[in-house]
Parts: sequence; C-alpha cells; structure tokens
Amino acid sequence: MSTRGKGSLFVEPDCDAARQWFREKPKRMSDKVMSVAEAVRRFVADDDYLASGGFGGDRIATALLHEIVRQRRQGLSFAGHTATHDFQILCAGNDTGRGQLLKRVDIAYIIGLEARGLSPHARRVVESGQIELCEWTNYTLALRFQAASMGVPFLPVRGFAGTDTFANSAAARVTCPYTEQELTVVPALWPDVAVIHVHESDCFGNCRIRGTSVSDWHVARAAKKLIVSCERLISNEEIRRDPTATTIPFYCVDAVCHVPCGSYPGNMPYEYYSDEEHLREWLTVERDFEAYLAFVDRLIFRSTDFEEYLNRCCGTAKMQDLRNQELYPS
Amino acid sequence: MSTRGKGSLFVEPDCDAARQWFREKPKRMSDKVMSVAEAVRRFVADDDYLASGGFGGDRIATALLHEIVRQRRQGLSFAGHTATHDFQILCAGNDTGRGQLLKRVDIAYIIGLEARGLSPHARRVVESGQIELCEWTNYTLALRFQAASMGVPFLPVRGFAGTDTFANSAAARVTCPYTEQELTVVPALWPDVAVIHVHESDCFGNCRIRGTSVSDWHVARAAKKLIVSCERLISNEEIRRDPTATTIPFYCVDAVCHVPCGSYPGNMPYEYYSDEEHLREWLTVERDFEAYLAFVDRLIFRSTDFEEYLNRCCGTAKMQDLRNQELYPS
Amino acid sequence: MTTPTYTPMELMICAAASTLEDGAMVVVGTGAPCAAAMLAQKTTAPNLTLMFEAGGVGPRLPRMPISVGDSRTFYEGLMATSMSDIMETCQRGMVDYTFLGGAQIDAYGNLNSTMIGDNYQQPKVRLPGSGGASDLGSLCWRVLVITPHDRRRFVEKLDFVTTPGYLDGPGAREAAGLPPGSGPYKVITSLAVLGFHEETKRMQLESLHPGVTVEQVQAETGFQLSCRSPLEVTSEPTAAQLETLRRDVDPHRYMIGR
Amino acid sequence: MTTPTYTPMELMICAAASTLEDGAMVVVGTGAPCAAAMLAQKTTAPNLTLMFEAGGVGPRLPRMPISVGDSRTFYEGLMATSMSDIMETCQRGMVDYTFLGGAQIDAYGNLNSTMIGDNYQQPKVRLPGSGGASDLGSLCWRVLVITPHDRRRFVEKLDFVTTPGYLDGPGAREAAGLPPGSGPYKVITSLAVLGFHEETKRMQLESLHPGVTVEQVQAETGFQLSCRSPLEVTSEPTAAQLETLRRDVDPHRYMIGR
Repeated sequence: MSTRGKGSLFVEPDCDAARQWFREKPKRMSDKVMSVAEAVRRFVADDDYLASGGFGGDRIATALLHEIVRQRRQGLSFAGHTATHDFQILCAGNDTGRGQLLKRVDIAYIIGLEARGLSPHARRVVESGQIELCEWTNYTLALRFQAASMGVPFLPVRGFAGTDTFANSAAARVTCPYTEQELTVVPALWPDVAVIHVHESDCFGNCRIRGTSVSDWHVARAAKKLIVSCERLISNEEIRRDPTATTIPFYCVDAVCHVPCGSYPGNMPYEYYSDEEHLREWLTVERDFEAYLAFVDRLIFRSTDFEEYLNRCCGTAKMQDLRNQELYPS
Repeated sequence: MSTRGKGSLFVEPDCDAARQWFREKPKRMSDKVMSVAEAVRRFVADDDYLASGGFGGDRIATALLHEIVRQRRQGLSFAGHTATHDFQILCAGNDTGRGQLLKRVDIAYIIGLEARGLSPHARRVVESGQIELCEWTNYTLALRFQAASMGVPFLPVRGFAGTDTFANSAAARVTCPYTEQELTVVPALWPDVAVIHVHESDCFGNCRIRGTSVSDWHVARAAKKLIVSCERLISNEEIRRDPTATTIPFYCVDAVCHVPCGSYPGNMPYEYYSDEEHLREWLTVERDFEAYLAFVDRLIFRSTDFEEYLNRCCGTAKMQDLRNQELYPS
Repeated sequence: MTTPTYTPMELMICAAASTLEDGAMVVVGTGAPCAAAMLAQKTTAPNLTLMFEAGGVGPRLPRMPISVGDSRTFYEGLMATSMSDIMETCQRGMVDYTFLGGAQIDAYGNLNSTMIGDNYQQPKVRLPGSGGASDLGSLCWRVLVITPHDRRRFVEKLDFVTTPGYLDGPGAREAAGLPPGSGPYKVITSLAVLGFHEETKRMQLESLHPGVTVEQVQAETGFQLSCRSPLEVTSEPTAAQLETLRRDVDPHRYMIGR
Repeated sequence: MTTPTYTPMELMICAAASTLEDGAMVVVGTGAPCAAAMLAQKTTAPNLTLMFEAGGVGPRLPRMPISVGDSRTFYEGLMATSMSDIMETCQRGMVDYTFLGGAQIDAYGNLNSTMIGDNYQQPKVRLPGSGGASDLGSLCWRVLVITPHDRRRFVEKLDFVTTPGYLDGPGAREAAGLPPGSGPYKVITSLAVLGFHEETKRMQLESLHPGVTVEQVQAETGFQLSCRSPLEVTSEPTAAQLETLRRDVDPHRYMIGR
C-alpha cells in the first residue's frame, strides 16, 4: 500500500502560518452586520478556498452562494463536503460565459442531490476536466476541518484505507507509536473563507444553530474568514441569557448578514422544509443548456439580490406551505 | 529529546478491544433508573479505571463518589483531570483503615482545591508513595478521552513537549507526514467506568447539561460503563421536544440515579453555588488525622446515603442560600 | 390461505427489515434502507436505533426524509448532533449496521459510487463520490446492500473502489488497518439474498426469491457465484409487514411505487 | 497633588491590567490574574475577551470566581463551551495572553507547579501538577506571571519543569515543537516588572517598583538578572485604576486584602 495518496493538497497543513493569521484576526466585539453584497465583496477573494456550511440542501447559505456567483469570483477552491444544491449553485459560475468560478475541488460528495438525482450542469463542469479534483469522504473531510480547528497538522482515522478513494486523496499513513498499527491520517484544512447559515446571531456574530450541526462547529473555527447569514438577528442580551446555546462565538466571525429564509430552497430545521418543486426545476432545466443559461441568468445574474430571487421562486403562500411541511409533517 | 515519556500506561490504547466492548454493550432503550447504591454495586468493580465528570468542585457526582468510597472499592485507577473535591472524596478510601481505594492516578491536577489550598489528606496519600503516578495536563488528559471517544489510538497536540511533565507521562512523539515536524501524541484512554452529574436525564439516560461541559462530552463517550446522576428526572417526551439540547445519548449510559443537589458541596450551574464553608471545613479537619477519621466516618462511612450526608451538612435554609448565591450573585 | 401479492421492491425492503434485530443501532440513508429500518422498528425491532450521518439520532420519522441531513432525521429525535459524533460512534464500535449502495459491486462486496470509465482524469460518468459511504463501510460492523440485480452492477472488477468490502480477499481489510470483524454482510437484490463465504470472503447465494433460479442470478452477475448449502428460498413478506409498510412506512408509495 | 497610597498587591494587579491591550483575548485563572483582567476590561480594555479553561467565554463577572470552572466564569457569558474548545482556540493561535503561576520560576520563565524535592518518586511536597498551565503556557502567544518575589521562587534550577518557558534558551521551544513566537512575556512581582531578553531569552529587569533597588531584586533572585536599559520605574496605579479595583473589581477585598 502506498503511504500517501496521489491527490493534490490544495491547502498546506501549516499550523504556524494559520496561527499567524488567527493572531492577527481582529477580535473586538464590533458590529459586523452588513449586506450580503458587501460581505462577499469584502471577504471572498478570487482564488480563495471556500467551504460551505450545512448539508448540501439543508441549512445552506443560499444567499451568500448566489452572491459569490453574481460577483463572478474566479478560481476558487471548494470543499465538496456533501455539497448538493450548494455545489449546483456554484457551478452556475462555470461554463456559463463568465469565466470559471471553480478551479479545484476536494470531493466527498458532489454532483448528486441525494435521492433527487444528478445535476446535469455539475456533471458537465466536472466531467469536462477543467477542475482539479482530490477525493475524500464525508468524515475525512470533516476531520480535516477538525484538525484545522484544533490547530494540529493532521488527525488519524481508521477507515478509508485500501481504496481508490484513498489512492486519489492526499491522505497519508503513519505508524501508531503505541500499537505499531498503521493508521490513515488526513491533513488539516483551513478554508480561506466559509459561509454558514444559522438560526440566530447577534450583531457581533455570536450564533445559535438548532438541530444537527453537521460539520459547522469545526468549519466555523477552521475558517480564516467567516461570513454567517442568519434567519433572525437577536440581541446580545438574548445570547447572554443562554450561553450554552452559542455554537459559534463572535471571534470566529467577520460578517453577519440578516437573511430570513436564507436557506431556501434548502430545508431550515424548525423553520421551513426544502422546496422540492423548485429543486426539481433546477435539475430539469439543466438538461437543456440554453434553457439553463436563461434560468440562471434570470434567477441569479440578473436578480439584484436574494430577496428578488425569493420573490421570483417562492411567494408568501408557498413559504407558508414550506413552514407547515416543516412544523407539521405528515 | 526522548521519543516516549517514562510514565506508565494504565490503559492500553487498543481500539479493537474497545470496539469489541462497545459492540456488546446493550443498546436497548430500557429504563435504567436505580439507586446510587445499586448503580455503584453493579457498575463499579475493584481495579476499575474511574473517571469523574465536571471540574473538581463544579458539577461533580458527589453522591456516586461517596458511594464508591462507602462500598470500599479497592485498587482503582483514576483520571485526575482537574480533580479537586472529587479527588479529596476518593482519598477518604486510602489510609483510613479500609484498604486502599486508589492505586494508580493519571495526574493533571490533584491534591489542590484551586484557590482554596491543598488537601492535607490527599497530600498524605500521594506523598506516601503508595500510588503509582503518571503526569499529564488538563488538555492532554481531555485529549486522551477524546481519542477514545473517537475510536482512534492517539491524537496529536502541539504543547506539552520539552518538559518534565512530558518526561513523566506516557506521551510519545511522531513525525508529521506532511510537515516533517515532530509532534507530541497522547494515547487513547477508555475509562472502565465514569460518573457524571447532569442537570436532566430521562429514564433511558438521554442527558442535558447546562453551562460548560468541561470534558464530559468526550468522557461520556469514552467510558465503557457510565453512571449519571441528575438533578431532575424528565420525560422522554421532554427530551424529544429539543434534541439539540441532548449532550449524552442513552446508548452511552448504564445507570441513571436521581439525586437532587447531587453536586453539593460543589457548584451546580443555574442551580446552586458551592458551599465554601463546608469545603473549608474539609480542609481544616484534614490537618488533624484523628479528627479527619471521625469526620469521614460520620459523613461518609456511617451515612446510609447521600441524603443523610446532605441533611447533616446542609439544611434547607443553607441550600436556599446557595441557590440565591448562584442565581443572584453580587 | 392466499399468498400475499407484493412487488420486488416490497420483498427487498421486507427482507432487509428482517435482518435487523431488536436493540441494534443502524446508520441509514434515504430510500429503501430507510423504509427497511422504519419497517423493522414498527414490527420486529421496536428498540432499533436509527442514526443519520449528518447528525440525527432516534427520530420519530414522520415520513421518509429526502436528505440524510434534513430535519426529518431528528424530528422528535433523541439527539441532534454532528456528523463527527455519528462517525466517531461508528468508529468506536457502537454501530451494528449500515446500508450502502453503489453503481457497481464486486465479489468481495467492494462498492463504486465515484465514476464509470477507465480513466480517473476523464471519467465516462462522474458520480457523486463516497459521501459517507466509505467511512460507514469501514467503521460499522456490518454492511447491508439493497440493489437491483444486473450485470452492469455486479461486475468482476470495479472501475473505482470507493468503499472497502473485503478488498481483495481474506485478511485484506485488517491489513489495510480497517477494524477486524467488520465488513459486508448481506446483499439484498431484486433476485436473491447473498452473503459472504466465511473463509473466501466472496459473495455467495444464500436464498433465491420465490420463482428465481440460480441460473438467472448467475446470468445477471459478472463474477462466479457459489451457493450456500442448503440454498433457501427468501421468506416472503408477512401480511403484517406488508400492511405496516404500505400503511405506516410509505403511504405515499415513494419507494414501493418504484 | 498627593500620591495615592496602594498595597503591593494593588500595584501588581494594576501593572498587569496595563499590559492587556484592548481587543485582546486572555485565558485567566482565579485570584490576581482575574482581578487584573477585570480591571483592564473596566478601564482601558473594554473589548478584552476573558476565557476560562473549563469552557467559560466572555462572562459579565458578577464577582471573582472561586474555581476556573465555576458558574461565574460564564455568568451572562457569550458562550459556555468545553475545555477542549478553549484549548484548541489557544492552539490555533487565537489567544493573546494567559496568566500562570507556580512554586518556582527560572531565568527562562519555566515554571514548576508539580513538586518540591529532588526525587519525583518521593517528593518533599507534592503540588497539584500542571492543570491547564503547561497547555496554556505552550499554546497562548504570551504568558504573564504575577508572583511574590523571593529566592525560594526565583531559582537557578527548577525541581520539575511543569510548564515550558524558553526551556534552556533560544530556539529550544521551537525545537520541542512548540509554536514559534510564543513564550513568557512579563513577570510582575512584588518588587519589579521583568521581561525576557530578545536574544538570550533570559529574564531581565524592565522596571523597579517605586522605592525598590536593583540590589534588592537581585538579592531575592536565585539567578543572575540583567537590566533593560533604560531601566524604568513601574508606573504607579492611577487613581481611576485604584477606584475601579476597590469599588467594582474586588469590593470584598479577596485579593487586595492580602
């Protein structure tokens, strides 16, 4: 067995360089509320490594992802950690006549939308060979964020070995000094920027998440820059009323964007269910390239902001229906 | 620098043996409510490795610790992870004419009660040389629980090296396959049994903790057997009303003991503050060995249970005062 | 007594449900595995604990989730936690079963969900990748597969090994550092139920669905199959299973309508 | 104008408070360090974030905690988290300062809080051990020490190196794998404020408390001290500092009464 997969490292697991970054990151409790457009303008740069919170179509930062596409960022690397609709959104920045938004992708799960099927446009983008890929799994990619959030260069895992997934990753093998057992280790991954949608945040970025946190506890701490969007902006007093509920502390956060329904068309636990109709429309329209171009033109590139997108796809009656589906499922 | 500290491993970091244990652990949602006496009788054996939740004098499982002493367990190993009053309680089982409860201790912090001073009897026990010691730090001991809860044989850390603490630990060094950097690693630690006091549990052992969790998230998952005591026994319906609040799931838990005020004389966040007067009494009385023997005889060995102890040390008026100190500090 | 009528999908779901004993823990996905786990829970295994890789534990599933991360996976659940917590719980040996699928499976139960083609750089079809499959297939004790049975799927050699089965045979999992004693357990197909030979670790026929022959199964399988003896006939769904499946598990016929 | 009167402890707390700049993050313990951090927050550093090793972040301290794990450490706090979260936050480079103490300190700022004696197996006095000290002293950027100044504490050679300072000199921390650029920063004693020479990494006098001489400090120090030039006089507490300290930080005189 080879002792190192042949995949490329898109981010060097250099703890000391990361430490220096985090040392210099501003840690004042300042008001970080700003528009989605401003947050993306200030904190997402070309060639950044991007991570996206939630679980593909659940608690995703749709508004921020749209804006990254709309502002035509180029050459991004991306962590495809069960990336479903989020990856589909980003792919609107490739092969649609506006350069190439995605350049390199660490893959655990992309292209597919779980039971809903594969995204034709995401397949086009990935199969064209224009994107450099490195293979991972959901857990090993989560573990890479965890290593970064812990500030160590690697973490061990017992799975993953013996496979072509390992062979096409950048994982390595070490010998356990106690058991002499060979173990797989994965390198720390500090995203340059992460976008995470949360239930509640105060203006400083102290955030609460209800329901599963997926990998966001670690993503938030690993990210060099972090933009959160929130369903509700709450007071600092309210945060202080229940510090146990704080999932992300202010010192991880660079920008706070107030975006009600911000995970639409994805599911937001305790708020609204996913809009399966609209997600089906994406998959259907992607089959016809011309129709697809018109679709993303209208819904993303020529929408001023997320509110306009929301109004075009989801009126109040439909949102009420999604709320009912979420709160009173049957 | 030596590549391995000269301290002894009290528990082998053998993931596969642990896997086998966890495979066979019963995982039915059965009613696990029982008395403190029964829980200790069934789940704490002589020669077990014991871990204690909370932070020494904060959210500690006093009733369970007393009962372990009262039932005269022998030859225990113990994780001294900021062990203050909890360690002091266990030391009542050594050199008090009832054999030797403690045999081996992984030390991060013992003997001291933080700002309150050192425990004379704990000093007697430790300085006598009858206990085998291995040195750690609060974080590296926490990390050992984390490795066990993750199911891997070791985890890396950047601190701790170059010291006599390292030299007297069982930590080792490995080379990072990415950075060629030498790194300290610590071995996984699966306690045979852990005792943790929580705010709320249902009868199956689904538990909630409010305030800091210290290392209990990992301790609960690393322990082969887990006894929880709780301030309040709540319904399974209440647990299901807010699954985000569950800190410890039922499948980690072997016994649930309903013990209101169960952390006394320690602090229980949002419930009652520590009884500094009583803690001072412990420290004072320990200076006089004969007086100390009479003290623990009366309060532990000749008390039937925790309720009797509580009645002897803390009447309702005092408990009300501790509640006020907790809820309305000034 | 009349034989109940049922579809192949119903048979597969019921056979899978019968595999899960009471008191077990299982990480499930969406679709048929979820239906099987729900059915088991509502019939023979009321103490079966369902877990989902995004962090849901012990929900009262109001209906089948669309995503393994959606809010159904912790609806009135026991715990809503993290993906790491779920994976670590598997890694430390707590989880008995997981269900996996894939575009291809070989004789050792290795699975491919990454790509079709012979060149990684230029795949004929790029599939989603491992997701949690390779993790769960490495770390849970027993892997169950529910799949249609045809030669395109049951192949001699995978285009890409995404998830380890028994790799290239006896001892290979252990040599790769995977936990001893874990691995593929049953493959429940549209034609038969297959297991793995204790020594060779190769897939073998354990029971044929009613009316199916060995020749039929072999014809749809790209590698040589052996048969366990005695070779049995797959138990048909019980009336109770079918009633619960149709009325309580999948009333909208998302799965059983396929 | 009259000189305000103050005790040595008040001077130490005020000097420590002046070291903490606004917008910094600091892991504090109980006692004098906590008083210093509270004082800084209430005077010159309103944006100072206090963290406690058991998991408390950003409390509105109603009074000084007795334990670094007690509920005061997250009273009306921003987050009540785990010990690992705090330590990991230090390890990834987010935390500027920590306060440590010990029974002994040497010229390189190494600290002993484990034992007194020359035999580990049979110590003359067994002390509590590292606790979080060795972790925090390894992982935070700058270590501050507040301590009484006498020959028993300031020794040529520690009986036990619990917490790494600069170990045995320049480059030693880095060679041991500790994060480059971190280490002891100031030692605030009952006699003086000391720092560390940039090249030799040895402790040196930076300022003498009013009325104290170099000879006095050297007499109470078991190793050779150099002096930074110019050697200064420690700033006396301001009237505002003293008022806030006495009225708001430590009204019960837990610390300043010592």
